[in-house]
Amino acid sequence: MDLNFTDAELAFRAEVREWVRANLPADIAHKVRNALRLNKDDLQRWARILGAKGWHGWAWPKQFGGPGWNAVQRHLFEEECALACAPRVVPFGPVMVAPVIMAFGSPEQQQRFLPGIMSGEVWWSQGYSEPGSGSDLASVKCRAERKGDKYIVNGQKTWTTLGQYGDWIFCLVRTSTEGKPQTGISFLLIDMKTAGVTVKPIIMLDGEHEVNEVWFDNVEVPAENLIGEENKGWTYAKHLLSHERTNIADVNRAKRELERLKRIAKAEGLIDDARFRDQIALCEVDVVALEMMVLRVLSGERSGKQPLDVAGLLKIRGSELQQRYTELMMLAGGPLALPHVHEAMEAGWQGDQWLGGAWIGGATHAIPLTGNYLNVRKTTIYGGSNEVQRNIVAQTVLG
Amino acid sequence: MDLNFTDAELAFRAEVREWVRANLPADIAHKVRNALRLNKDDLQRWARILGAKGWHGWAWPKQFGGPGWNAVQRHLFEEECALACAPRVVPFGPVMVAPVIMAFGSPEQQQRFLPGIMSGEVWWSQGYSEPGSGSDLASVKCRAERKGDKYIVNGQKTWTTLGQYGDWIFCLVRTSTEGKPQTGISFLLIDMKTAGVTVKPIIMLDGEHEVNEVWFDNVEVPAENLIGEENKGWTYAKHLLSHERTNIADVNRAKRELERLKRIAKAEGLIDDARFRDQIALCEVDVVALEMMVLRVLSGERSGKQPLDVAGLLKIRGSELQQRYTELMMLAGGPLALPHVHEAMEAGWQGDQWLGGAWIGGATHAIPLTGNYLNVRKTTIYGGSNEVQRNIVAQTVLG
Amino acid sequence: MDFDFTEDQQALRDAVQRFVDKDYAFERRVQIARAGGFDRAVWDGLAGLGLTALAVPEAHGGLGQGAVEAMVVMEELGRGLVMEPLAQGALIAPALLSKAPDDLQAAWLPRIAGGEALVVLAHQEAKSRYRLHQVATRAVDGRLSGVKSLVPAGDVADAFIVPARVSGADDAAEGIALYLVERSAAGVHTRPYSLYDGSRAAEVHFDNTPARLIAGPDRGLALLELAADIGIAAQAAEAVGVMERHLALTVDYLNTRKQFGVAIGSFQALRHRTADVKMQLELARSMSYYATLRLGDAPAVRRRALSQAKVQLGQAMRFVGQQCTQMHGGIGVTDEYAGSHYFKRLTVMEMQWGDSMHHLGEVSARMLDTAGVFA
Amino acid sequence: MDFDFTEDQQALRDAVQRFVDKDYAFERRVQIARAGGFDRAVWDGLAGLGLTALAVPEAHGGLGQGAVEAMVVMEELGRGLVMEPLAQGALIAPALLSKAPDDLQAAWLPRIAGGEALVVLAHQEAKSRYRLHQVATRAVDGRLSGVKSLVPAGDVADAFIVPARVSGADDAAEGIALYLVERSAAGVHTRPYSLYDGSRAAEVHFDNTPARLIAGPDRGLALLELAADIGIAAQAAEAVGVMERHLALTVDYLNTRKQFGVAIGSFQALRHRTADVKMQLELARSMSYYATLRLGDAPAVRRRALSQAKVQLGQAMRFVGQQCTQMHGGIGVTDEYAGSHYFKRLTVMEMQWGDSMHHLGEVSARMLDTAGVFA
Repeated sequence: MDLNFTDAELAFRAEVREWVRANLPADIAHKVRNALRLNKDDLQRWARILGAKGWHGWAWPKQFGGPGWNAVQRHLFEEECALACAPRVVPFGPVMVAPVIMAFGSPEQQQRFLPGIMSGEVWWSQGYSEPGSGSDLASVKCRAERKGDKYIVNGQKTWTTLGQYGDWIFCLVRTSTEGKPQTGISFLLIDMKTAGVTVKPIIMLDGEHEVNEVWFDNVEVPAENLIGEENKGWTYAKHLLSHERTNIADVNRAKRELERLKRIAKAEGLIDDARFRDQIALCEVDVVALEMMVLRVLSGERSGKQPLDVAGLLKIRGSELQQRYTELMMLAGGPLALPHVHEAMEAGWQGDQWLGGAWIGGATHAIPLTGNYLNVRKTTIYGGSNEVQRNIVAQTVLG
Repeated sequence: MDLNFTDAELAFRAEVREWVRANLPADIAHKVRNALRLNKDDLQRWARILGAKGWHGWAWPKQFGGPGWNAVQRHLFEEECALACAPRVVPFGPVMVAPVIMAFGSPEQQQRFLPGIMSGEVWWSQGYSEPGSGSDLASVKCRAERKGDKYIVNGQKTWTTLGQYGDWIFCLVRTSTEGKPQTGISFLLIDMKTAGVTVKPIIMLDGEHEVNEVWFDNVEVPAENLIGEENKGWTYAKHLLSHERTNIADVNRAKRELERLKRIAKAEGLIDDARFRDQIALCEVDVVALEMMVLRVLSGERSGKQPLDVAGLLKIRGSELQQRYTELMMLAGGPLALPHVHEAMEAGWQGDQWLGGAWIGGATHAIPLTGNYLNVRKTTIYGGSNEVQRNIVAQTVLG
Repeated sequence: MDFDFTEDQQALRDAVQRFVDKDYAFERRVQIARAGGFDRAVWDGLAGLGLTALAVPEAHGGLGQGAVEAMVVMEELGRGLVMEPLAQGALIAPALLSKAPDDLQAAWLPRIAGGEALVVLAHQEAKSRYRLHQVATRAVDGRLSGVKSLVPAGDVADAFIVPARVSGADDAAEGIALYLVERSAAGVHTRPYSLYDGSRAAEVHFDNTPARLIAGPDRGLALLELAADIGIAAQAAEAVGVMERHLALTVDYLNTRKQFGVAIGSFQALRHRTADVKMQLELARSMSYYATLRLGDAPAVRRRALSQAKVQLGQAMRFVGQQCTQMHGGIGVTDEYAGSHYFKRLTVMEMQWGDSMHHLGEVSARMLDTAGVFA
Repeated sequence: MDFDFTEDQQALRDAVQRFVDKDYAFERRVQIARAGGFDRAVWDGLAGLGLTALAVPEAHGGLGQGAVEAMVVMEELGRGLVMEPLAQGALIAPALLSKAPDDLQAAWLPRIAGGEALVVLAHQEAKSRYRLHQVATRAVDGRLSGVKSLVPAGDVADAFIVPARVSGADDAAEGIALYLVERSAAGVHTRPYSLYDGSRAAEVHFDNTPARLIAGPDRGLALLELAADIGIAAQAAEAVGVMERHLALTVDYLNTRKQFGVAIGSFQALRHRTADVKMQLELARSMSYYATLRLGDAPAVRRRALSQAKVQLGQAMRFVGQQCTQMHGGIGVTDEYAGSHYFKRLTVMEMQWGDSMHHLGEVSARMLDTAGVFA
């Protein structure tokens, strides 16, 4: 047992750190550090920079053009990006659909789709959830009927994050109604510029446009865009879901945000208030415990000796911790965090329409705090709600 | 709406207060104030003192020899007793079986049993729970077979609180196995001195003997001891359960114990420790909120205008609050609360076998704290566990 | 000891409920929020119901009603998420102006009662957080200079009640007086914005602005504290209404929404959480009564009680808002769904008049040896 | 970064587990507790396994093993609720005596390794609560006077390591030295009692008792702090064992006990609570690793880490103990059932080496701008 990273790991970390700090645009880092609004250009610029280095698919094996890093290296890369205030990579391409294409796609599909994902040029969206499906993903209703060398797709997907920017979308579609709900599902890649695809915004409670409904009205999809076999999509989807949860604890971001919480508490004169400081200290302990749990998982993954099945625990704890520190930031902001000025979430906003500066009392740190708090309510709901996660954990403990 | 008691209510309170303070033996109050061990004599002395005044059945109507007080008066009486450090009246006689006898017993039974309950002479026990029944009280297995003018009782009851002192026990017994479990239950009064009745102690986790198993081996019970009709016992039991919960929040005791918590915190130098003091302050708020909820119920009972069905909420909140302040007292005691010296729970214990005084550092307040904490774990389990209470509350809200 | 409502109080509740149901349905509220969060027609409607006259003394054309009536009204406004600042204009302003010189009373109270004048308290400053005695705005020879933040409907109000400092450091307990300032006075500038709950507020700038004295530094802070306590009690009642409706929406959803083939309201984990929400609601309602019934007590008793109430209410608002949102799943976090607006209202309210941590500090500081309602 | 156990460590775990299963079954433990909470045969058995030699340097006949091996052992002892004070006698005492003058080392360390001598730390005083620097016991010319409380197995131990004050007020950080005192020395009186978990402790009275200096006031407190941190790490590991077994008992019960016709482990509310218990267990295990792996670091880093660990462990012990007890219903609060003894052990442990509130204060005081394992 050893808590410290090896010299090789430390050297790797130093290399990544140097590269990230040299290549992450300062304007983007500024937005992430202050939780301001990121636009498509910000996200895609960073994706392309990573892509040019071959790191946009940082978890990919070498045979598909990835760096072939092990679990610890991947973690170090993610940590360095988070601490340097890089935006989270939009996961739908490199983290979600790419592993499915690698595992189940044909060589032609791999050659056709993977390079555009790695380079950051092609923006992918996710078409899993449907209205009413909630955590019951197998209840897919969106139909795909085979007609010759095409599928005709009709139906609706929802909660499609950043789908307004999407070039392609991977969808679970129903190709059969026989047997159990899981057995008639297929995994289809759809060009979002195809006729009949409509993206409609869903405005969230923080007033932001982050997710969408995606409608399919007699959309023609070439049969060659089917991944693997017809009606086997559920198998591929489960493979994807297991990948989706790797970094679900998001502990690196928690470390960065706890630093932000302390900055805000200082600015508000709360850092020496024993009552508030105790709450930060409790978060501090939670972060260390969660990070240790993540490191245990990584160590087990690397050695293969003690595989830990704690994805559900990481999801529950990570999301609840994120909600807590975001809540504390809002409480630290106090009254100054209450105004909702949509344009103030833009970097460089000068607040010229305000009296006396860019924000009440010049406290620009307060601008996004309530919005951030409202935004992260979703994290205990999506990706399998925490209630579903507790069901899963209980199943492993109680049978 | 008015928060204050009427002049008449205040006068009533003053009268009760004066009487309780004049008649409650100081040695008993000392034990209650310091959470020391109460013995049978303590409990029965106080019961007889109340009985002589006609207040042992303080909730009884005048026709049965009670004072005929309304809900607010009953509350004031209970509060004055609690704040003066009177022991809780052992409820099985005056609070539990007496209302059943009044409502469903024959005039002969009423004349035979009620005076001994009111006077505090006859000690009653409860025979409801059975091994394995838990919160499913209707799963009664203890059999009573009618043979001529007698019932022959065989079976076992458990969790019989203070049953080691009992003269009589009221039991739910199975007189029929037909139909639903609820329909074959009868309500039987049994003299515990009858041949075949055996009481066996159950030692609880705090090392104390408070509850018992009661075994019945071919016990002959005169049929005249049956309350009401055969196989209607479940109806009577439900009536009893509704009475059992009236004072279930135990907020008067909470007020007294919060004062004790503050005394202990002072003695330990914690009262000015912001971190600990905050925890007391949170309890303080909880006590006020719970008391207001109790007062709302009383007001509604008295006026009949806005009956509040919140027995489940009172049970949940009261028991959780009790566990919390007892926990805080133990934490205030700290290391000094860890030794378990059985005889130290006796009042007047001099600790002569100790070096340097009756307790470590003379901190006699620390003696019962861990035992108290362990003891009250039961309060979220008995009387319908808090899980069952939440089921009931949810049923009223969700249907 | 009596918690029944009188028939008059019940009639008042019914009247407000009817108004809210009819004139403040969710779609209408969305329009008002989009238009900036304050609607003059709604204000007129509230005045038409007599609500702006509620707390104004009868001698000045008001109804001279008490705190219980205010509580009844606020509960119903909460249920409908009414954004117009009735507690400010119809409870706090009359309470403070009733302590003003007679001519000020005569000039303003009748117009408040009639709904013609909206007068609000402008006390929040950039550095004050929840500390009422932190006042940087200065009064020199009856003219004010400084900036007040988050003033409710600050750009449409007719006048402000302004705590300003006549002496001492910015955080001194002494030296705070209360002034009345008309929005039309020289040197007043306002800049409106929305809060996250859709309500309207403003920065209000005073630049050597002429003002009328309501109360000198001998009682300025005491009156400001009274105003805050009236605000807490009104907000507690309002929050009860908000939470009750949020729970009702959630119950509807749980009993309607099906997953894995059954109504999700059949899942025990959600049932128990619903019981916990009901618990918080009933504790909050109990403390709302307590806050209201302690408003008339001596300051030391009143302040302790109101802080106790805000601690309980703050905890309840957070728990109920978060859990009702969580139990809705995805739909609960969309702008389109009414429930998310109940959540946002609860979120904002917790940070008005002092959050739970602030008031826990007050309770801790004011703790006695005894405990309970009559401690 | 590596959290795998070596084969040797695994073998050590298996050996301790076999011993506990065979020689410390619940019925046996009940007998030991009734007899006072310390059994010499058990101590000899632990010595026979080499556990008393674990942390003693090889030069003194020990095994010279590290903190990870100690963690493995303590986890398994926790699983069996072993009451004999191995952490005290075999981890803390060797760590402190290794800093003593050579002749003391030579006199005691081999006997500790062989299990012949039980040496324990006697640091708790009536007024000290969790403050290590609060020391009223005085040392004058190498003779000690004072009273120490809650000394583990204090009436059967062969010697005590005693913090005593050579100068300064009772709560001064300076002026604390560490001494070795034999129980047989003049002026030593002991009085044993049980703790609520059944383990044995004693008041130990020193009256002008001759003592040998282990460490002078230049490093007495620093060594005492190290001892406490070794104690916290050992206890963290032990608690993981206790909690793991308490959860296992609960899972058995939930899957066996039927109510309303079904196993109560099918009720979702209890299933979710079980998931929450599992969460606390895994967080606690993570922090137990952290505590152990930070023991060798510089004092500032070590102390912060150990306090963080104790906060997490304290919360976990309370939650797991309370919830596992609650889920058992009535049987869980009886003396007869093993589960209640797991609960009591967890209860007592939370108040040893500083409770969660105490260590939260430490974490708060030692907080940096950065966060996380490598902050």
